[in-house]
Amino acid sequence: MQMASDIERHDTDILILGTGGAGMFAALHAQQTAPEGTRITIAVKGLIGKCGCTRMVQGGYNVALGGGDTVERHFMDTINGGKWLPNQDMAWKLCEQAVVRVRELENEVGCFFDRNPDGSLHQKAFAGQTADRTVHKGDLTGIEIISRLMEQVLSRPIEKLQEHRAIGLIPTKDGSALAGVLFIDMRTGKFRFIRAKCVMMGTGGGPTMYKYHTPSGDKTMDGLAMALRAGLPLRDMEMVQFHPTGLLAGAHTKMTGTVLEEGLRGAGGYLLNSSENRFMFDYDQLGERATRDVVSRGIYTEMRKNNTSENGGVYISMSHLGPENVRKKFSGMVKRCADSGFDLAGGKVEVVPTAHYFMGGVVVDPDTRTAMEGLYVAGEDAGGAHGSNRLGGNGVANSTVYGGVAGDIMGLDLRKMNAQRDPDEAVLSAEVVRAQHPFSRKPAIIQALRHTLQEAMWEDVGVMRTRAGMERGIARVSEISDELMTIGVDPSNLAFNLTWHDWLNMRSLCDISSVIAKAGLVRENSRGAHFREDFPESGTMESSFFTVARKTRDTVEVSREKVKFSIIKPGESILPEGEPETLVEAKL
Amino acid sequence: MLGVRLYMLQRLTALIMAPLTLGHIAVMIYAVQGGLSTAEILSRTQGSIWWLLFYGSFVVAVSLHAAIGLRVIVHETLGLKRPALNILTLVVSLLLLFMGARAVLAVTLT
Amino acid sequence: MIRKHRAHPLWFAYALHRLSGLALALFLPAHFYILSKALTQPESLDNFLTLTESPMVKLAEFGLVFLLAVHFLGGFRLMAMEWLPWSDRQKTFAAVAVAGAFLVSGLFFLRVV
Amino acid sequence: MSANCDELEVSVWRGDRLSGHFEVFHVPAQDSQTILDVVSWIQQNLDATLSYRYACRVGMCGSCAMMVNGVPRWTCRTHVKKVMNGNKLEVAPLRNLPVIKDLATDMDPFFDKWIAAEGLHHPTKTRDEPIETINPDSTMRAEANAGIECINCSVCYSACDTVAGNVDYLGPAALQRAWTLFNDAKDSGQNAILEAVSGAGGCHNCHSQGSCTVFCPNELNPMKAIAELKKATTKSFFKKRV
Ligand SMILES: Cc1cc2nc3c(=O)[nH]c(=O)nc-3n(C[C@H](O)[C@H](O)[C@H](O)COP(=O)(O)OP(=O)(O)OC[C@H]3O[C@@H](n4cnc5c(N)ncnc54)[C@H](O)[C@@H]3O)c2cc1C
Ligand code: HEM
Ligand code: SF4
Ligand code: F3S
Ligand code: FES
Repeated sequence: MQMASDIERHDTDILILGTGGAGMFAALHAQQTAPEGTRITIAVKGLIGKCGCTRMVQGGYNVALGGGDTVERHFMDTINGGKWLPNQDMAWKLCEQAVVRVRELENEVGCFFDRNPDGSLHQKAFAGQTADRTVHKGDLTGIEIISRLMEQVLSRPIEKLQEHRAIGLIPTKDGSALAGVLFIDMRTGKFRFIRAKCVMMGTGGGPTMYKYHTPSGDKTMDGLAMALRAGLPLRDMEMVQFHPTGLLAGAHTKMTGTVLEEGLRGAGGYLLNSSENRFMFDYDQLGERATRDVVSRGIYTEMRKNNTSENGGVYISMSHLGPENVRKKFSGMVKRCADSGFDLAGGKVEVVPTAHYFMGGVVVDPDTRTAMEGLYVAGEDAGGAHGSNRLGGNGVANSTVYGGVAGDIMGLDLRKMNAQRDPDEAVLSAEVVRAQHPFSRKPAIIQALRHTLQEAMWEDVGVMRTRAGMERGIARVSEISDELMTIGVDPSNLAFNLTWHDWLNMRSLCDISSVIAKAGLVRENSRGAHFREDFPESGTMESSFFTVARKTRDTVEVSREKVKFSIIKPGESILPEGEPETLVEAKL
Repeated sequence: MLGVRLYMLQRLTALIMAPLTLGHIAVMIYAVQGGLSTAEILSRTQGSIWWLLFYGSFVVAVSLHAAIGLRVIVHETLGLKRPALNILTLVVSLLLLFMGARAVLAVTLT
Repeated sequence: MIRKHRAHPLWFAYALHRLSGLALALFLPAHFYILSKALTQPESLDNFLTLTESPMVKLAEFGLVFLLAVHFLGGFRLMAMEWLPWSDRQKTFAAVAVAGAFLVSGLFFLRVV
Repeated sequence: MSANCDELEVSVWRGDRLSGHFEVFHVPAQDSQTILDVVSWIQQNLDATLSYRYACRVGMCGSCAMMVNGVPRWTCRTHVKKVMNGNKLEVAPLRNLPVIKDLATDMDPFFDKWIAAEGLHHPTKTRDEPIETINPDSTMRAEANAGIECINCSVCYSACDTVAGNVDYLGPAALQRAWTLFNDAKDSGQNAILEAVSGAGGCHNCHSQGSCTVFCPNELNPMKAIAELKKATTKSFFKKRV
């Protein structure tokens, strides 16, 4: 076994974790603003640009680019969508800077987004938006954004550490600042500690502790688990967004949970239960076209009534729109389903709500600074911008905007920092021991336990919640967590040992799962993605609070903090008087 | 191991050879039909500046074309690299040029 | 070796072009050598040419013409692909080139026999 | 779960940069099952040390490609039934890339060549300027769009025998990217691109084997892009000389 003393060590000036929209933009901006000669390192769990969810963005990127739409309108939609929980300064900066960021993406990074016939950017409206705002590249927007960012990063003198998994944020001895980050070089299995003056964490959250989930396989809440252990406050941790139509193909296939695009419902697709009924009108007058959370709950209720399809979900059916038509309009989706053995155009495909996005995250200020000197957090890892619900199209805008902000701020803050800080060696050793824990236990099958966790979270802390359910969930997670500590990993060959990483993934997921449930208990009302059957009302907007979870010693405490209405109060609008409520028809 | 220059040279020599090969084949068909003998061939070609130019340019073109072709094949299948590859290309093309020139002179000079 | 990733028409066309080019390149020095004999020993060239009456040699000639034809047509196919406006019918062109080579060399063979 | 109890016989390549061998595993067959599912099942249930790579599981990230029954494929979107040979499967790391371990390859050479082909945007504008108006139906844009959905999965790269033989050859994906950028009205790198694709490893090394186009899972056509680059370089070759 490796000892803390044979950790490979090296130094850099700016260290970035993750290569999603947040990580890549941080690297590029840091390179632009930091003094000449600054060493920049980007470390990532997978390959640069080939992991994370930014690449998986389908629908697009929200940005107000005129034509009646304004930053103010985008901001109001974001606040309304988040049910008044967002940090308003963050939401404002998101909307305002998205305008700059999208120009940067087009002009400097080289993305090409779809155009109108007149050559201007094409924009469409996602659910919950009052203007045609979403810029996109077909329905594969993320590939365009991340591939272009990847090229820019790869071509620059930035140190690249691929397949390096961050496992611990290591503070200085007095705990006042961050000294560096501990990694496992996954290809060799060796530990590596990197000191840096500034570290940006953009590991992208990822609610993959649910039975059905959309994010990429590398995302397992590592960042938030590290932040939790480091004692940082986490906000809105109960807020898990479910996408209503994840593919359902059985527990044995990774295809299960992957997103069938929103536009299918928008175009008039039917959701059918086992008796071929369009059940959504039982729950909302908009039927299948209701918002994500409403449709998710509708499907979930139907599933609880056992009106389910073969694998326990419901069906989406498009054939009444004409199979040829569907094949043309949704060619990507039809092909993807066909590859998996399903006929989307002519038949029925089983779907189920699937955990999609995590609104909760580290408490940061609008400059991405955290409570710990030297640590910056951006993207899905940071909480606050979305409140209780993220609008479709605000996710990638958030990660690219704030990644860039982090890069700029680090480039500036760096000038005030003289040297790398020394780590608390005790914490460093403890993190190594933590990661090596399974080596001293008897190997067993980890995946089975992951399924148990996913089952528990889905049933008890999922789409619809109750006190009793969440308490049961906490107990179940705690049992699973204890069991994990008895499961071993054979340490004889640690090079590219995915099973060891499965174990570590489970460790992060268990830790954050219990925080989600605990935060859920504290929110005794229903807002956005968080729905309490025992508290179905939203409470008054004026009394809005957000939850903050913090680990002290061995317990996690969750408190409530009042939302500061720093820009706008509930019931008011910053849109000029007489502005229409909405510029577009309500559609998906 | 093929930059734009060698590529162009290979294509251009191919274009030069194309009509020459056709011409050669035509002559052959004609010759074969008449029944072939050294004397017959030589009587047609010897002393003709046109045949000298005809076969001469073919030899120049083919020695470049084939040498480049072999260069590529040798690089891709045997892994030979520069500078050995350059030397090989040169040697092959000179060899073909020499042998070809001898042959052309043999059939066209008196 | 025909491995699975090679089992498609354009790869075969590539292989044929390469093999024919290689064969022609190897044949050429021999051809030059024999012709150059005309200068020094006209009789031996004559001897060689009488040999061409034998059926084996006829067959070899057919082979040679085929190689030349298939390389020739294949070469034009490639240059057309590279320099003329793109067409999606590359497989067809490759097939036509090979068929054309058979036609030409077959005709040559029949006329000669 | 509706499983039929048949079993797949899966030969999996085990080894590292230097050596390796095939090892046989038996995996229960399922109704909906991809090659990636089979590989993970082996790692999760039979051999904890099996290494492979994936991320998105929906054909967007291009990190899961492997040789399946001798052919390069994205494994997350390859249904077992589509490629099964009797009840046998053979899974090996992508060809033409160094193996890190088992089924995971080092993709750095692929990306180094991507950049070497000038496969990155060469800006003409800054974030302070408005976004360029571009007619989506113009011929140049259509040409650029044709290859833009490349997920850099390296399937074409490992299908190509020229790549196998010629270490310097930039390969189909990088060259296709160069062609895409060459047609991008916003890109100022035309000359740099022509230069980059005209060198010893450039587009002129392609023998139009066409395997790239046959196997690209996204139905892109790198062979065409390369032919177009040959055309463009030929044009500029003569322009420079007259
Ligand atoms: C299928 C799907 C579709 C989506 N569609 C849209 C859409 O249309 N519009 C929209 O706005 N949003 C969409 N989203 C949400 C959007 O993708 C995310 O909000 C955003 O991309 C998050 O960016 P990020 O940079 O924070 O994280 P990511 O892009 O997820 O990147 C996280 C990075 O961190 C790395 N990482 C993780 N753990 C570690 C570790 N321990 N050590 C080192 N590195 C680590 C990961 O490998 C990855 O590189 C979608 C999400 C999914 C899953
Ligand atoms: C008779 C004499 C010829 C010989 C000995 C010859 C030889 C060769 C050889 C060895 C190659 C390399 C093959 C490869 O790279 O795979 C080649 C390639 C080529 N030849 Fe020829 N050739 C001859 C005539 C021709 C003719 C007449 C043409 C044109 C009509 C032609 C067109 C080409 C082309 C275009 C290539 C490039 C192929 C590629 O890059 O893949 N050749 N030739
Ligand atoms: S061109 Fe096709 S096969 Fe090649 S890397 Fe791109 S997507 Fe993959
Ligand atoms: S397979 Fe290779 S040889 Fe050319 S056409 Fe494609 S790059
Ligand atoms: S896992 Fe992303 S393409 Fe297969």
